[in-house]
Amino acid sequence: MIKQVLFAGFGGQGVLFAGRVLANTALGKGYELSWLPSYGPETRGGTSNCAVVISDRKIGSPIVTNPDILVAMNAPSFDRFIDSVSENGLAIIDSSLIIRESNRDDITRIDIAATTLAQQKQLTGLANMILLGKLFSEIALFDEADISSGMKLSVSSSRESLINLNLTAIALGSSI
Amino acid sequence: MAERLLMKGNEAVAEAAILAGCIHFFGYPITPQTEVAAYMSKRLPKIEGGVYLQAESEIAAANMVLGASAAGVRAMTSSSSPGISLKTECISYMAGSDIPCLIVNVQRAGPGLGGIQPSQADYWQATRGLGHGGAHALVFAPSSIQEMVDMVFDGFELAEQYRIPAIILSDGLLGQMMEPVIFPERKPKYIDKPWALTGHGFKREHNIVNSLYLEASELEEKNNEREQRYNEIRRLHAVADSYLMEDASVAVVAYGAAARVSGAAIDVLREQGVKAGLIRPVTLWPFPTAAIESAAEQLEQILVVEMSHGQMVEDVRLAVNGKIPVHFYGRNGGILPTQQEIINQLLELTGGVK
Amino acid sequence: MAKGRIHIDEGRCQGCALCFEFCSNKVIAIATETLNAKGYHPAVVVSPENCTGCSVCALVCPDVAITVERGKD
Amino acid sequence: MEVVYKKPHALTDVQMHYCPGCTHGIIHRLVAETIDELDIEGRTVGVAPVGCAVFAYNYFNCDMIQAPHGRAPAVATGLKRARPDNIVFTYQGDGDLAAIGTAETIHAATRSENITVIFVNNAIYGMTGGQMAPTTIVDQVTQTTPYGRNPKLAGYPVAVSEMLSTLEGTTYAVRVAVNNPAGIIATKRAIKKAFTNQLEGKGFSIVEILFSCPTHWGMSPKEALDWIEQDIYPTFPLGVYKDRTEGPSHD
Repeated sequence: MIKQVLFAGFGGQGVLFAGRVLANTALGKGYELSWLPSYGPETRGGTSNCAVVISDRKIGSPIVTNPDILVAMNAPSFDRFIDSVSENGLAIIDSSLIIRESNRDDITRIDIAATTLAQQKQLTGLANMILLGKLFSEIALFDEADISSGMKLSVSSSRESLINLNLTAIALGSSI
Repeated sequence: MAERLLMKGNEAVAEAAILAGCIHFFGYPITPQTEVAAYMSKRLPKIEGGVYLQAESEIAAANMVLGASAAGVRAMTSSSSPGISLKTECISYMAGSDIPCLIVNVQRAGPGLGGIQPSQADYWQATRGLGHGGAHALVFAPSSIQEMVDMVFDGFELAEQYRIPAIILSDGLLGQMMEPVIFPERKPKYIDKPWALTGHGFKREHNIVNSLYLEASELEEKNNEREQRYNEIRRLHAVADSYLMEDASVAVVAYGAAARVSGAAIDVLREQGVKAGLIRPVTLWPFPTAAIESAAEQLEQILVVEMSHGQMVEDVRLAVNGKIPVHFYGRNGGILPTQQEIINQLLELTGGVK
Repeated sequence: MAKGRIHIDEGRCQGCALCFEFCSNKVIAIATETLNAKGYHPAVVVSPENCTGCSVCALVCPDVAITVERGKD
Repeated sequence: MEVVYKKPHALTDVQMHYCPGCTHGIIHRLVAETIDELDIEGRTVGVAPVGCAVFAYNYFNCDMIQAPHGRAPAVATGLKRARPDNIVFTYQGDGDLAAIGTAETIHAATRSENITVIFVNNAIYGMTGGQMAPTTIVDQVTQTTPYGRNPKLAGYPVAVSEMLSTLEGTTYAVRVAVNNPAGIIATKRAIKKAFTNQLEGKGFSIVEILFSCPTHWGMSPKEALDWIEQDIYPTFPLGVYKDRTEGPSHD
C-alpha cells in the first residue's frame, strides 16, 4: 500500500497543517510516512503545498509528482496540479474558491464548498479540516480514535483549545 | 522502546546534538537550514550552561565554534551551501589546528546564491575543497532522518578521537521533510582533551592552539602526523551500505536523498526481474573505495546517481579503475531525480530484463 | 464634481488596505466579497465623487497599483 | 484630468513578490522616482543584496547586479571605480548591511566611495522567516530570540547612521521612515539628496529607512506602521546624522 497525497492552496489556509495531521495520524498507526512542505519566499502570501506519503514499506522519494489524492484549496493550485493527479486518482476540491472544469474524466472529483460551509457552521478558517475529513473517509485507513490522537500530536499545547474544533470540522467533512 | 516521533530533519539533527552532549551552538539564518538554529535558540537557553548565539555572519559563527571547541566543549554550527563556503576559511584553520567540531550542511543548489531547493553539488567542497592547504573533515551522508540522528553521535565522537572537524552533508530535502525518528538511548562518550584551552591553573605547561609553522620541516612533520591520522580514518571508518547486491549485475551508487529514490527504483526493477542493487556510501570522506572496488569484480556496470552534474562519480571511477563501465545520471538546480527516471536509465543500460 | 480620479490595478493589489487606512475621504474600500487572481481581496473605488486627487493612496501603496489624475475632466 | 501619479519608468512591470503590506515596494518606488527625476536610468547600476530584496534586480529597469551576502558596498566600489560616470546604488537590508556586511559598509564609508547606499531597516530577517537582525530592538521576539532579545546574550541593536556619522569619509547619513505619508515624502527627499550627492561627486551617502515587516512582526500592515513610531523610534531616532555636502567636493 502506498498513498501519495498533495495538499495545495494559499499560505494561511492551513495546507501544511492538514498534511501534518494526516502524517501524525499515520505515525500513530505505525506506517512509514513522509511529510514535505514547499518552502521559500512563496510560502508567505503566495501558494503553498505539502506532500504526504503513507506506505507500509520504506519510502524512497518524499516528493509527490503524481498524487493519488490532490486536495486543492485555490484556483492556482487546481490549475497547477490537476493534470498531475495519477490515473484513477482522487481530487478533493474546495468549490467555494475553485470554479473550474478540467478534462480529467479518468479521476474521481469531489467538490465541497468547504470555505463557505466552514463559515456557515461557525468553523471559519477550518476549510482545510473539512477537506481533510473527506480525505479520511475516502482512504478509510484510520478510525476516529486514530484521527483524534493524530490531531493531538499536531497541535501545540498552547493551542489545545483548537483540538475539538478541528475534530468537529473533520467529522463534518467525513459525513459529506 | 523509545518513542517514534515525527520531526523535521533540521529539528531532529539539532535535538540529536543536544542528546550527544553539544550545548554550544553558533548559527546564522539561511534557507533551507534555518530551523536548526531556530530549534537551538528555543532549547539551549533552557539547558544549564547552554549557549545559543546568532553570529553576525557565517564566518563569525565558524570562528566561534573554533573558539568553543578549542576551549574543550562540544560545539556545532550549521548552514547551507553559500554559508558553508564562508565557513571554509575557518574549517581549514580548525583542521590545521586539530580542532574537532560538527558542521551540518543542508545543501541547496548552486553555484553562487543558486536556489533554495535540495542539491548534492557540494560533494567536491566537502571532500576536496574545505578551504586551502589540503585539509580533510569526516563527511557523513545520511539518507534518512533516523540515520542523520545516529550520525551526530558518531560525528562528535570520531571528530574528537581524531581531532578533526566532522560534517554532516544533509540537503534541503532531508532538512525540510518530516519522517518518523527514534532518538537512540545512547550515552555520549567523552575523551580527555589535554590540548584544550582550559587555563593551565599552574598545573601544566601552557597549551597553544595554532596552525602556523614557519619552519618548513616543522610544518611537514605536523602535516605528516595528521596524514597518518587521515590514513587510519581511511582504513577504519569508510562505510558503505549495500542493498540487494548478492546477485546484482548492475549497481546504482548513490548517497543521501538520491540513494533513497534509487533504492525505491531498484525495488521496482527487481519485481521485473532486473538484477539491480544499490551501493550507498555512508561516509563520503573517507570514501568507501574498497567496497566499490570489490563490487566491481561481480558487476557488469555501474550507474552513479547524484543531484549534481556528477561529482562523486569521479571517486567511483577511481575505485573501479576502468574494470567496468561507470555511467552517470543526475539532475541539478534543485531537482531530485525521480524513481521513473532512474528506472529508465537502468532499463536502457541493461537492455531490459536480464 | 470630483477633483481627482484614481485607478487601482486590481491584479497588482495584495489587499494590504494601507490606501483604505490613509484615504481621509473614504474613496476606497476593500472588496471582501471578491478575490483577485492572486487570492487577495483587492482595494476598490467606492466613492469616486469624494476623490480630491491628493495622491496619498498612491504614496502609501506598496504594490505600486494606483494611478492618480487631478484637475478638470 | 492630468495624471499626477503613476508607476515610475525605472520600475519594471514585474509584480513584486513582497508580502501584502510590506513597505519594500514603497521604497523601491521612491528610488525609481528619483532615477526618473534625475534622468539617470541609462547610466545607473543597482546592487541587490541577499534577503527579501534580492529580487530587486527584477524590479528596477536600470542595470542590476546581485552581490554576495553583505558585500554590496564592495561590489559597488568595483562598479563605480571601473566606470566613474555611472551612478551606482546599493539596496541593502539590516542583516546584509549591518551583520555580515559590516566591514564592507564601514570601509566603503571610510573611503568615501562616491556611491549611494539605500539601507532598509525593519529590525528582522524576512527572507529566512523572521530571525533576529542586528537591528532587532531589545525585548523584541523573533524566531531566534523566542524569549525576546536579551542584550546580555544577544547584544544591543546596531545604530548604523550614528556609527557611520563618526567616520570622516561619510558625506551624508540620515535616518527616515516610511510609516506615514509625511515620512514617505521625507524619505523621497533624502533619497534624492543621496543620489544628487553622487552626481556632484561628494562621496558616500547612506539613507537609513525604517520600514515594516507585518508578516514577521505578526501585525496588520497598518499596525506595523504604527509600531515603527511607538517602538522603533526610541531605539532609532529619525534625523540627519551627518551632512558635509556644504563643504568641498569629493573630487
